Amino acid sequence: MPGYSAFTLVRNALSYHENWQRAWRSPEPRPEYDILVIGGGGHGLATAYYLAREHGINNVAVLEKGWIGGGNTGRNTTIVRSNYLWDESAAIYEHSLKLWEGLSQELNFNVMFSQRGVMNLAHNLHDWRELNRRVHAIRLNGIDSEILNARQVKEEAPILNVSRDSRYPIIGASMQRRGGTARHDAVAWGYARGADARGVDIIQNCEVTGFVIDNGKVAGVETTRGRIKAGRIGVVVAGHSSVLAEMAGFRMPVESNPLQALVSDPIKPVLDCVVMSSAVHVYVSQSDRGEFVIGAGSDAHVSYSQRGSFDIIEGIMGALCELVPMVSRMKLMRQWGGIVDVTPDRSPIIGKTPVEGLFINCAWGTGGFKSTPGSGHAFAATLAAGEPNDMAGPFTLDRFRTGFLIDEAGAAAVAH
Amino acid sequence: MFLIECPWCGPRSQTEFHCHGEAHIARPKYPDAVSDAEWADYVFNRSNTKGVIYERWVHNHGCRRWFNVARDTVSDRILAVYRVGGKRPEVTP
Amino acid sequence: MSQKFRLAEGGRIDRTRPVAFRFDGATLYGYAGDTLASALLANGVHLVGRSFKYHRPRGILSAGAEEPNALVQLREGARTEPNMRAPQVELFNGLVAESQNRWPSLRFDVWAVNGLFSRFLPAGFYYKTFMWPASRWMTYEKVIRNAAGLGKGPAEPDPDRYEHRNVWCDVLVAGGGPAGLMAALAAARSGARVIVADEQAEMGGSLLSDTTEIGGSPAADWVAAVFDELHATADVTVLPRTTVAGYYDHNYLTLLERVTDHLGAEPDGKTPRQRFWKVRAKQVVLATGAIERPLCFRDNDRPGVMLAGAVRNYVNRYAVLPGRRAVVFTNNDSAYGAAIDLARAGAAVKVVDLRREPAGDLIDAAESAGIEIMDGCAVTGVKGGKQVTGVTVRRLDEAGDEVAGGSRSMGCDLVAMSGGWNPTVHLFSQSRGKLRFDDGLAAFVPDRSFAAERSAGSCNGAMTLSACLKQGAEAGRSAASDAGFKAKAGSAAPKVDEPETGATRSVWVVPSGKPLGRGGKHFIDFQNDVTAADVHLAHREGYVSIEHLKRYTTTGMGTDQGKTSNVNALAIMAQLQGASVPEVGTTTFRPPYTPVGFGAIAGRNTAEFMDPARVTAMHDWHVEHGAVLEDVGQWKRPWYYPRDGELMRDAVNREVLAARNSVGVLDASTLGKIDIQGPDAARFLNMIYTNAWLKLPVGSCRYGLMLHEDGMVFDDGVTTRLGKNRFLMTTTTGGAANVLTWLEEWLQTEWPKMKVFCTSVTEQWATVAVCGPYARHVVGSLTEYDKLGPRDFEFMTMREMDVAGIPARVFRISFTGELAFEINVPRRYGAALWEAVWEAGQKYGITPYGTEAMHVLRAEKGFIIVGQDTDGTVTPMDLGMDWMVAKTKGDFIGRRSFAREDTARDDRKQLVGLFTEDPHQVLVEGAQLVEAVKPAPPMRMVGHVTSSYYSPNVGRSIALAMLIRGRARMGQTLFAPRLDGGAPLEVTVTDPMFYDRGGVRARG
Amino acid sequence: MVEKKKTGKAAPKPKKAKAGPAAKPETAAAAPPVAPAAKPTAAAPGVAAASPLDGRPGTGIDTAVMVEHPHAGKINLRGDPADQAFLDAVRDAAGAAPPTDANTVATAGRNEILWLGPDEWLVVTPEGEQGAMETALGAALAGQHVSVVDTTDARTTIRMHGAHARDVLVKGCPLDLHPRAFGPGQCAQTIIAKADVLIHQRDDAPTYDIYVLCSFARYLWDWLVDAAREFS
Ligand SMILES: Cc1cc2nc3c(=O)[nH]c(=O)nc-3n(C[C@H](O)[C@H](O)[C@H](O)COP(=O)(O)OP(=O)(O)OC[C@H]3O[C@@H](n4cnc5c(N)ncnc54)[C@H](O)[C@@H]3O)c2cc1C
Ligand SMILES: NC(=O)c1ccc[n+]([C@@H]2O[C@H](COP(=O)([O-])OP(=O)(O)OC[C@H]3O[C@@H](n4cnc5c(N)ncnc54)[C@H](O)[C@@H]3O)[C@@H](O)[C@H]2O)c1
Ligand SMILES: Cc1cc2nc3c(=O)[nH]c(=O)nc-3n(C[C@H](O)[C@H](O)[C@H](O)COP(=O)(O)O)c2cc1C
Ligand SMILES: [Zn+2]
Repeated sequence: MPGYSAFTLVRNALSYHENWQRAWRSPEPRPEYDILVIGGGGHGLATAYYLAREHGINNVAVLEKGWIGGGNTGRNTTIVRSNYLWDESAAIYEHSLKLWEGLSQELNFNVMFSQRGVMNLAHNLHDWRELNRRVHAIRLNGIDSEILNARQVKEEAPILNVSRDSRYPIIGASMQRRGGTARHDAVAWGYARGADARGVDIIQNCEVTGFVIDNGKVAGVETTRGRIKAGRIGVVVAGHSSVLAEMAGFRMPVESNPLQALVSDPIKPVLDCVVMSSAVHVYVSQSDRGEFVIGAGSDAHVSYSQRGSFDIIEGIMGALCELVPMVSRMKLMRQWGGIVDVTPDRSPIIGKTPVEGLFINCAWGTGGFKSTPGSGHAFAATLAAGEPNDMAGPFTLDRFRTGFLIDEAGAAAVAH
Repeated sequence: MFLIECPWCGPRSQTEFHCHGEAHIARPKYPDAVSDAEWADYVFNRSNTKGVIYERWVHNHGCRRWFNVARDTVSDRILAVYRVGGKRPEVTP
Repeated sequence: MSQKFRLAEGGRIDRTRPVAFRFDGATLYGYAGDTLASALLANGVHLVGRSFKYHRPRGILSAGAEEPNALVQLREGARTEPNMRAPQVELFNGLVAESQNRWPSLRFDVWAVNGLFSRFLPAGFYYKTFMWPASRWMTYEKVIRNAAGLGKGPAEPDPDRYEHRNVWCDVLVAGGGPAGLMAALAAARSGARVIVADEQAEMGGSLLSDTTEIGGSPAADWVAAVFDELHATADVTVLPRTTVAGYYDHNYLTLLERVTDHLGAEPDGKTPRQRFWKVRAKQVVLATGAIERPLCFRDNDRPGVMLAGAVRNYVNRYAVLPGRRAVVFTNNDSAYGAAIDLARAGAAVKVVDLRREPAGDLIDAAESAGIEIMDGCAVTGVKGGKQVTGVTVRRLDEAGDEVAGGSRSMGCDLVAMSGGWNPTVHLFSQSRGKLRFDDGLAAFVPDRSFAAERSAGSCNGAMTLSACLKQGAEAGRSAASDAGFKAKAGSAAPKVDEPETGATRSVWVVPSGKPLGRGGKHFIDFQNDVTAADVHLAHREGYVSIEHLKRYTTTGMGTDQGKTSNVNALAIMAQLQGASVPEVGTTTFRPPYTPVGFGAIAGRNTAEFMDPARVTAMHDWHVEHGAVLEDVGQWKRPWYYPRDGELMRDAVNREVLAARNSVGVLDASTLGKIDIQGPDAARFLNMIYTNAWLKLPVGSCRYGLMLHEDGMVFDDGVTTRLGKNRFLMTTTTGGAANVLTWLEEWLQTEWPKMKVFCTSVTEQWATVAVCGPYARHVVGSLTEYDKLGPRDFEFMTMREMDVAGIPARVFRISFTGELAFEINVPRRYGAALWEAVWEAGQKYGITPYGTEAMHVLRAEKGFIIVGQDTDGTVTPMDLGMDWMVAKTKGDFIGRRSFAREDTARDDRKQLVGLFTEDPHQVLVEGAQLVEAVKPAPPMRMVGHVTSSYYSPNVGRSIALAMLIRGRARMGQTLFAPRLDGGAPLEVTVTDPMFYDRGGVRARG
Repeated sequence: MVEKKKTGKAAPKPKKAKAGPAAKPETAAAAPPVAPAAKPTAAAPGVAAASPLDGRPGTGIDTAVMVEHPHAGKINLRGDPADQAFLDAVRDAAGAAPPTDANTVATAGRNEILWLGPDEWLVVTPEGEQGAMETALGAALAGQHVSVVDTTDARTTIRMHGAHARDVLVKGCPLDLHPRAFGPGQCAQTIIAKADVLIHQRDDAPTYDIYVLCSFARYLWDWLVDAAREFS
């Protein structure tokens, strides 16, 4: 794979960029692979990449029904952080954050991971207590996190309104400085390029329409491009997890809800960190291009339409104008929706399914962009060994039977 | 922004309603008699259909009645609205 | 007032009203009726902005919403707005505009070096570089960020008002051109409720810049007549300056009306600046017209290169001559209109037509106007930097891929181009309509509708006026009829005479004789500086999906959302792939059509209207008496009542002591209260609560815990039996609404046969809780003291009696563990009762206490607060409340979940008390507990502090915690590490009840 | 924040409470529980009754006049409209049967019965008569499965009338209030801005009665006054 660098950029410029190679091939699917990964989002591509890179398994195909990165990976607000409450969550998200920190170099693809800091606002005593609980736990898990008072919040983000008589006054915040944002598309493309270079076939426009199951054991898939055989298959299809589960004959504790985001028109930089307020369900950052990237809360109904209700957007705007008064004259340039797969405890499911050889990695819900590297890493290990690794272990599907939930919902209303 | 026909009040804006998820999930009559897996199926598992879904909505800013809706989760078209206890209507998306 | 390029006559401007404005500091003049763009052109200003990436000089491309280039910073100070499209800014006196994205000035922009290095900055260059050393990325990023962005955000809060309006209608017509007006007219005549909205200042659409006649008189007369009739028709709303911004599910559309933006004067403080309409339409007619496509030729971005239709607009509507020597470059007939109008206005005009031997009425007309036509030719290059100074023209080969023959240079100051027309299908696509590629038009047109909607006019592919009028009339009629109205006769489209027009020749990239990317740029997306070479690069690198192309090159991702660029980009990609355009497909059209202000979407639901602040009947008293308020959900509750100069801690200690030693009074009105009645009420409570309710005597109260089906506690409260079949349930303040919903859910969906009715009475009652050793004295002095004796009025019972002359329900219940009476009176008497208690309590030193003191008092007793001491992971057993869980009554909600592995295990977190080693040290709520302190994290956590206070009654700090195997750890020492770097605090595990363990005081 | 108040876990084992005087088991399920024969609702003379909006400034314009009517009696009534006995009993007590057409109001003299839901109504009486009405309904409905609850104090009523009244309301109300869709004699539970309301259109002026929970009343009032500013 020809490397990317300032040097190769200049060299290619001299030949008018006519000699760049494809970032990934577009192969015809082979009849059989050792491992199939269904879903070409960030998680699926990362899984394939680590299978090849860490486990030397490269007879792998990623099957994507549309274009890679076109699911939630391509429509999220790109917040990356690891300040999770429960030990199990902290472990996998922090593992992921560590991978993020070297990802551009690892992939030789600049994913623009920008550690600009993530701030979670507290507006009342309840928020404050919860925030303290989190920060204490996070710190004891060896992860960076600090508490800011209102004055410090203002210093970090001068455009915020910290007036005491705001309807939702900002009384303080937690801040994870190692958190930040990354360029979502680049993550998919970078993993795709890396996996492809290690022999993985990335097959787009290839929708899985059914499973071939022999005696309770998976043997392959039916796709819009024909049958493909494999004895070990990982399903990484986010919002479509229930659809695939149904094809394989089992049910899941998952609902697919609309989650919306929007961007403003671009302006010169005024906001240097990520600001989140779970009380009003708003999170905002300013991208490198200058737009405000703003996320909202999810709808309560199931939908696969990649749209949500306008009143959610309308609702957050009042709050946003109150928290960040200068945005009132900024403009909504584009809005869109994704399909987030949510479990009752707001934690993901990674591991075995009732069908032997069939594994699943899903339910990252409203907050799985940040976990892309960690999830791929853990799932690759799980697929390679046929058993969940330590990181994935607690996130079994079976926990809903036993009750061993990892209840992030219990402590927070939103988790992005 | 859906326009939902409350079976009692007539068509109202989605803002007046709240969705409470899948309909027709019966609580096991004898919870002690079911296995952990069956109990989990009742408490947690949802069909989450891509296609026609039968779901419960409540007109919480209106008459406070719960009712069922058949909706295509791909087109978001509402195909039928019917009262609680009513039979699941046959609909085509 | 120079306006050198203003024509002597014509146009729809008001020459009697000159208007002064400033652009980049220079004062210029235009007329009322101008847009900023037309006024700039009238003054000969073509250089208006700088592009996003290369900072290329840019001018005015269009005359409408599609404008990618001429974006300005409008107004100053708190009212400044970035990225305003000059062609859509109406001119007003005193308007101030600045160019953007340049430093130090528009003409001399240092960042233009990016242009010099543009060769090193192709699409996606940043993915390939800035990676080493890793630590430098944040520095690189800063530079990138500063170079990007366009205008500047305002630094001050927005001083203007924004209103909303909800309306329902039978027919909404988007667009007020010939098709839209005709549709509105037809629908209006049927008696339907009609709204017609157009984003422009005047209705008429393209007719405002057209020279054709309708029914034998000027088109403008027809527009005026229709406008008058619509205005005079009942229930018809005509909305100029109103953009249909979003088309959402179930025919919900949002409209942005610019009410005062064009006035310039500061709004009067009551009139909204903008009004956001939220429309529910039974039927929609889309008549949004068409947007002209640029041609993709070398350096087609120079100021002075404009869309031909826009040129026509400036000439006819604004009486502005955008150039004196014009080259019209086209692949279709429509640009001949511009050529003819330019010539008529006095410009020297030449036409370069990509087609060989074009023929037809318009070509004949152009020729007879003396216009030279170079057929089969192309503009292959543009000269000039800050404005066009000339072009080179060459013949093309048969296929249009290569130049053939020598080049001819021509001086000019204007290039008017037309690459054909794209129907404005944005709203149609937003409504989920399916598109079809029309080969004749080389454009996407509406195919199958999804919503109750139809398209008419040029947005539907009709490119002649007569077809637009006809489609409009038909669409209006059928929309009204589908909405249940009968069409009236006489709504047929008027007659027009039109020239016959010929076909279009698509040449997606106009060759220049050199390979793409060398010696000049073929722009596709002007705003984001995407060139044809970038599309080639994306293709080469495998970003072939149209969605990848968009994201890799950023085509169509600017403020114009690719209105002029998307079709060109995908057509080029199609060619590269050897595929047809429809095979490549389009990207997704998303709302809004043009950007909509956040303030307008928020409306007035910000500041104090962002969320209702709920207050009790006694609220004013609290405020008058200096209470500091706490937000509890939407409620404003007194947190504590500091006396002059008192610190919070002192105030709370004083309040806590008073409640135990004399008497305190609390406003407890916010608790949820639900009246539950019916023959099955007790049976129902038995299912809802963990404990048994059948045998509770009438008049008695009982504490209850509610679980979700997963077995976890989600609310609690005291419920009183008012009668055999009637109960009064109290809930937590925050849980009130959820609990009622929960009860109704079970009643209506699971047990519809149960005869139970629930009615919220939270707000019916004001609740005054009097607590402390003198509580009986105080309440007794307001009612019959004798009736309050411990025997006459037992703990955990309720009585109806008059208190202070007010009929009341008095409960002998206590959240503080102290002797207490909770007096409930109809809300209107709440304030009077409070005052009466206050008066009566004076001699006992009655002290109002707030939520903080209440928390301390209840924590002294180890009473939990759901949501503070519990989250969604706590069972009654975890709380040590096994006694609350009935073993024999049978099923209740959540019970089955206790039998699961996780809930049955013995190492769950349990509620305990904690003492710090130093009795004055108060733990932080949320602090985590460890068994052993390590020099550095990670450390295994075994629990966390849920509540923590200084308790003046216990004489030390106390805390509640959830701790793994907590009850087995009594007396154990644990540590609470601190965030501030101080030494971890040593704590001892204790019973979670710190005061009056026998519960004597409450019963007393 | 989930903030709560509770009592009574004092005893480790719930001991049987001894029945106090008022704890006598009820004999007839029908009798309005606890309530004596004629329910006293008014306080002794001299006790001040306050309304949530006392002294709040109005719109100051006559095209959208707002007046508070806080104390009209409001009885929440539940019952089965398919049961003729229920309809008859209510007619006996209140002068009119509860309307069975959704979103309509039945008027009988000075009483009004507003449809809230398929089995729920609000019986509105003149100020001070709610006690008598509660008692009368209770008596008439004895033996039926119904619920009669005095909620007079839970909500206040903002009466708004004038040529711009509708324009003010549609700023925050998602309902179709156009005269073709909503007219005199109709009522609806819906939303204005962020408050739940019950709207009753009284006449063509138009005049609206807007019922709102008292704790939201100031918010809603201020919001409406602010909304009316445009028409001043
Ligand atoms: C609006 C929004 C904001 C968000 N904000 C954040 C945030 O700030 N931070 C954060 O960490 N997370 C955020 N998330 C969540 C995050 O985007 C997701 O958790 C994450 O991207 C999931 O990645 P994935 O690879 O699992 O899924 P996806 O990217 O959705 O990939 C799944 C892929 O599977 C494919 N597929 C589906 N069915 C089939 C089939 N039958 N055959 C073949 N392929 C199939 C899909 O086409 C898709 O490409 C947000 C999500 C949304 C929608
Ligand atoms: N010769 C050609 O090839 C050619 C090409 C295009 C158009 N035309 C002529 O132009 C006319 C087209 O008539 P028409 O009525 O279809 O279109 P139109 O362009 O006259 O009117 C459309 C109107 O809709 C408005 N609009 C667009 N989107 C909007 C939105 N989202 N919200 C509010 N307003 C919006 C526009 O500002 C415009 O005023 C005909 O006379 C036709 O002959 C000719
Ligand atoms: C972080 C982020 C930033 C975005 N920035 C822009 C932008 O600047 N301009 C734009 O048009 N769209 C932007 N988008 C939105 C995409 O255009 C697109 O709407 C999104 O990827 C969803 O895809 P879809 O709309 O094609 O369904 C952005 C999306 C994300 C996730
Ligand atoms: Zn209803």
